[in-house]
Amino acid sequence: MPEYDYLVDVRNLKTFFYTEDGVVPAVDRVSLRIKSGETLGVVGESGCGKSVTSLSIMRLIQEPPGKILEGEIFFKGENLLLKPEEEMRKIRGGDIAMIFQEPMTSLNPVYTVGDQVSEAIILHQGLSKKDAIDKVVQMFKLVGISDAERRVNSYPHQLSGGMRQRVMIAMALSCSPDLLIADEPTTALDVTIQAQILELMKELKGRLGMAIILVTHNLGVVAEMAQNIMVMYAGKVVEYASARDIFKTPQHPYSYGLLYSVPRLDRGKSKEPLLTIEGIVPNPYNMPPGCRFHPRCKFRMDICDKEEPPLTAIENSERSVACWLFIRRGKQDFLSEGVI
Amino acid sequence: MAKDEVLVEVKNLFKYFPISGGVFGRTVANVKAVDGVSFIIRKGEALGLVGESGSGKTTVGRTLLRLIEPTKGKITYDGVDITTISRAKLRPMRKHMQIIFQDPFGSLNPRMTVGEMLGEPMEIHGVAHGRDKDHRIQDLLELVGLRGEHARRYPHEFSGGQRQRVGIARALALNPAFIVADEPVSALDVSIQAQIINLLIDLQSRLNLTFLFIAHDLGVVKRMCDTVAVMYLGNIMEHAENTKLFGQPLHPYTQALLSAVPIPDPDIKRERIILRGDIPSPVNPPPGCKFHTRCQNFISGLCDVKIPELREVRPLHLVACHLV
Amino acid sequence: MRDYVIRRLIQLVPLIIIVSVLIYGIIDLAPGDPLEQLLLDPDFTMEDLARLEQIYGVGGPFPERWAKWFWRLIRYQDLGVARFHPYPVWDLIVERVPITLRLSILAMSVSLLVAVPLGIFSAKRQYSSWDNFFTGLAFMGRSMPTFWFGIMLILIFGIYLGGTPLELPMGNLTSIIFTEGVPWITLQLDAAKHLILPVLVLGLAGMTGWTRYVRSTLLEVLRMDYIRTARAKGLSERVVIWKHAIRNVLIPLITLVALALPGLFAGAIITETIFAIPGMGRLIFSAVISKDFSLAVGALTFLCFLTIASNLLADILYAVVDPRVRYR
Amino acid sequence: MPEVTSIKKSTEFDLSKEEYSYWGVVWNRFRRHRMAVFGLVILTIIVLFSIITPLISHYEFDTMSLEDRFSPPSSQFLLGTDELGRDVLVRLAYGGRVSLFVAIVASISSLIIGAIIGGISGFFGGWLDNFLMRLVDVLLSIPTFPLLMILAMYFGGSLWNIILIFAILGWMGESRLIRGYFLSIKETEFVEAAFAIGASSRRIIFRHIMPNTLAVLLVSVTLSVGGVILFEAALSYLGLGIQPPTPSWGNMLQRSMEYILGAPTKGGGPPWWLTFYPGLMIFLTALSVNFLGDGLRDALDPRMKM
Repeated sequence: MPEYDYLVDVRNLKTFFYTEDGVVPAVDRVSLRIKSGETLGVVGESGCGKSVTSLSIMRLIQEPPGKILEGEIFFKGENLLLKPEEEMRKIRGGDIAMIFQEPMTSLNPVYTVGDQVSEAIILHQGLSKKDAIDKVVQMFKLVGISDAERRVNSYPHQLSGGMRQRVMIAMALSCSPDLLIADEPTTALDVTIQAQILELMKELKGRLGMAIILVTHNLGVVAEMAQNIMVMYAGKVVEYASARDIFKTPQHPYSYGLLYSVPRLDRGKSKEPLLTIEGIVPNPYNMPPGCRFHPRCKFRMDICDKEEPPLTAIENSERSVACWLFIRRGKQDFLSEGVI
Repeated sequence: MAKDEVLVEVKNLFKYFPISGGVFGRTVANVKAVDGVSFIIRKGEALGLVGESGSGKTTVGRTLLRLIEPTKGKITYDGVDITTISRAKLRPMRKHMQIIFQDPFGSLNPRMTVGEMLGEPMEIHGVAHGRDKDHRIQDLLELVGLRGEHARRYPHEFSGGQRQRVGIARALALNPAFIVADEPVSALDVSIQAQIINLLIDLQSRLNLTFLFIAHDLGVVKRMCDTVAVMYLGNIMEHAENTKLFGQPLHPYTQALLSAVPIPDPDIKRERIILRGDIPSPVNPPPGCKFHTRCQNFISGLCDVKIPELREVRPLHLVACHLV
Repeated sequence: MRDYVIRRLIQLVPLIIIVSVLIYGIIDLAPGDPLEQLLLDPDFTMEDLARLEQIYGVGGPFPERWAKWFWRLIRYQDLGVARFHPYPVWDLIVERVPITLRLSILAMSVSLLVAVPLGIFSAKRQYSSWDNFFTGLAFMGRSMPTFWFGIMLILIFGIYLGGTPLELPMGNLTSIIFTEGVPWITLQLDAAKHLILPVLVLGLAGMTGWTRYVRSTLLEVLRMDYIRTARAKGLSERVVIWKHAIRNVLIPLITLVALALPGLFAGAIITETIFAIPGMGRLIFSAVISKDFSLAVGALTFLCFLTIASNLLADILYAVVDPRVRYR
Repeated sequence: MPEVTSIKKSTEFDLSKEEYSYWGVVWNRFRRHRMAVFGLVILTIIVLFSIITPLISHYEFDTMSLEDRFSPPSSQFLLGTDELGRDVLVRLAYGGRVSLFVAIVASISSLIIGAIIGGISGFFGGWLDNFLMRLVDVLLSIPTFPLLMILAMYFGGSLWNIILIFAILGWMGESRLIRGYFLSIKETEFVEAAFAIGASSRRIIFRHIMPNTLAVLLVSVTLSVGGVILFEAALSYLGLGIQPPTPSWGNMLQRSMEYILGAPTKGGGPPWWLTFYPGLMIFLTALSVNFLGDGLRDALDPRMKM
């Protein structure tokens, strides 16, 4: 039995960017926990800090301008932020692997895909070049790349977007990671290809049993893949709950707004206006005081622009919400109110 | 409002983009972006054109406004054949048909103020001058949910959603009857997307606009459009009223496409059709029915040989499939 | 790939023809009749002149004259006779090219040896004081009039340091007049010593330009997604830079280097003049100064062909090293 | 429809407090660029020096004083005198006028030629583009500097001839650059939008494309001034550029070469000032122009958030 409860336990992570134009609090005291084999969906709009959170876990933040200011990232009970760079490198690509949004640009154009995938295998498993290539072929077959023996000698530009993403997945899974971080893995793909990749990820997860952090803006994708969901807004966690709870009874006005402003196939009539969240995402250099969502919030109270709402847990559950409305009045039923 | 009056009619539209190569740089192949497309749009209707990358939906939109010259085919707008008329005769017609673009950053000239951008079409067509023009600019800005004083600002001072509103205002500046909206919300964040969709829905009913709404997001199309046409590799596979297409899709591709869209509800478990392989290249599309290489119901000797015609299998429900 | 090379070769044909028309146009503009000076030779008769006029198409229409000139150039490597040297222009050029070629290749190599490590060093420490220092140096190099740089080096190493161990030879290719019996190594060392200053002056532009190029391209490449992928794999920063980044920097640099050769030949005009080196550059300079038209234009023709050839080389090299072009 | 009106009412506008124009942004970025500001200051000093010095000096550029030949720098002749006893300082100022004039006029002329040809090529495309770009290929395969020398030898080195030669030989690179920009701007959606509203070609070129290439043109012309200064100096140094008695920095250097190795100077030693100062002026001018161009490029960066 391992001596940790959570595979990943991030506490109060703070990653800021210091640019010429000012300071961006990209990730501001974010905490999250994942058990082995579990999938966490991280949801939010562009600039909410979801990608920076995942890159921080990998310690891949470019410094400067970025800097992990404080917090702890426990992985298998050890704090990654205290590890020397060398040890961190052993974890990257080994125990924690990552796939990215743009399969077009995420592979080096001047090396064959076989070479690029085998690199990680040679590094982390100490196989010879030849054995590593055999392993690559095996991995390519696993991720459903047809004609795998020939494909290892292909250059990225010779493959389609879907194929490249399969290569990325093969690369990530080649060293049997305990945690896979998938940063918008299907955003750049067509719907039918997205369906293929999601299916593949589900299948491989069942087979290999790794935990997944799935970063995406697509609520449908997390609904399908994740057990738990973390909603982020402007660098903050606003709500953290099981997928079912989030989708059935969202507690933060932003989660609710996000859910109901998406036009869906399974409900809503033609020409019927959508619910909207008014206004725009705040300027990252100049975040609003108090709750960062308050300028756009329909339920704004006096306290909202003065004090930041703490992330408050609901008793006897894994669920927590950062909203004054919730703290003051308890559980909300936005659905019956119908407007936001 | 005469709902049945046809405003735009497209007949057998083709657009091939040549690829040069070889020793002498001759045309060695064609990207068959649009490969024989026909449809009509009625007055006041919003037709949604959906498809994945390489389906040719964007090319259709551009060709309709003759921003791209068609290779072959006929497009009539309000009874006027616009494929054969000269550029000079086309220019006054541009008043009636406009376009909204996808990219809120690339679609506004960074060196022009919003006011200059909105005033420009009025100047070109001599619609309004001086005071009158300024008033119209203010009205337009308010119509799309911006404020009059924004006329003095440059695009870089706006957020993506606001820029998209400017783009919409520019398209509306000449009071057009027909608007091609090319993925107008796909570059926007979810919460901003909803604002723009609502704006477009509102504008359509208020100004009685006719839309060709190009998108790859089926949810958006379902919300926005009266009828929907599904494209695949340069052909229309299915064309029907909104409720029919989303309720009872008949073409196997449409069925797969709809089932591929993830639904944000963990309780909904659907039978998902996973298509095999990639979308073939439009340079060298499969013979016969272009979808046959990925189709589960494919019948050898029929689907890979004979091109299926787009037929009306039910009233106002057209499908191009041998098996329906 | 093969198609690509063939296509490039075929495209060269009209280019060469038009360039040669332009060059012949310049010759045609030249004052005086190139044949008349032959009459200065007492053995040269009017009959000889008439015969030559026939060969050279004197008095014919421009296309005919050009065609005859071009044919002689292609078939017999005949670029005419130099005015003040009693030699065919072609022979003079062939004699001088190796000297300049050696100088250029040395300058190129030195530039690359300096530029690549320095560019990488600067990029890795972007905005550090070392980076700023090299940036300043690169700007100074780009703004330096080469001839002045050369003169200043001569002043310093030849005159002020004259007689000290730091003195460097200021001109020619060797100071050993009689080579017989002198050991080979001594000859080489002597030649090397003579080459230090010219190579430095000729290589200055490449050194500074390529350093900047390597720096900015590497910075750009390091921002690419695939570099993030490489880091996410757990590769060390050394492997990330020397395997994943550097190849993407060097591919465009190779073409840049191939294209630099004609520029170095042109730059040699100044360098060889300052250091009194008997190469192509000085040949061109002396031809222009003495208004020797056939020699000057002959040398220009040679340089044009060199440019066209290095363009072709650059394109082919690019296609060979970049898989995106290779497998299209 | 209540929702729609509510959009209008409550949409927040997170616009910055003060309105700022594009050029305001550029100036702010430029100001932060230390080297660029340094370049601008040095260049201004050089220009002022060239204009003002002859107005306040006791000497003309051709005032000879044979008893003062080869005087080293002193309080009487701040930068010494040359082989004819002429004041180097004044000659430098005059040379600066000539060199800067040649460089600026030649750069602007070749830029205009380049912009017109590149613009036509990029905008209209087709066979015209093909023809013009092949022409550029041809001209680019003739090495510039030797051709410059031959033309200068043939036409002679008068001020206007030199300018003309530089203008004619300098536009090819710029035309390629401008063509590239025209091509890519022509593909943008805002140009498509202009087509869609029925704008004429002329309006699209001058109203939509040109203003967006202005930044590149400015950088290009600045950097080209630096290049022409160096080229003209090299040409003069070889005795083919501006001919004496008109002083230019290049021909001052060239004259000095005859005396640098052992002319009788008043203080003994070589007359280094004859070589050093003109070269330094060329160097400083080119350096400041390059700094300025680099700073402008960063400040005007087309990739900047517009």
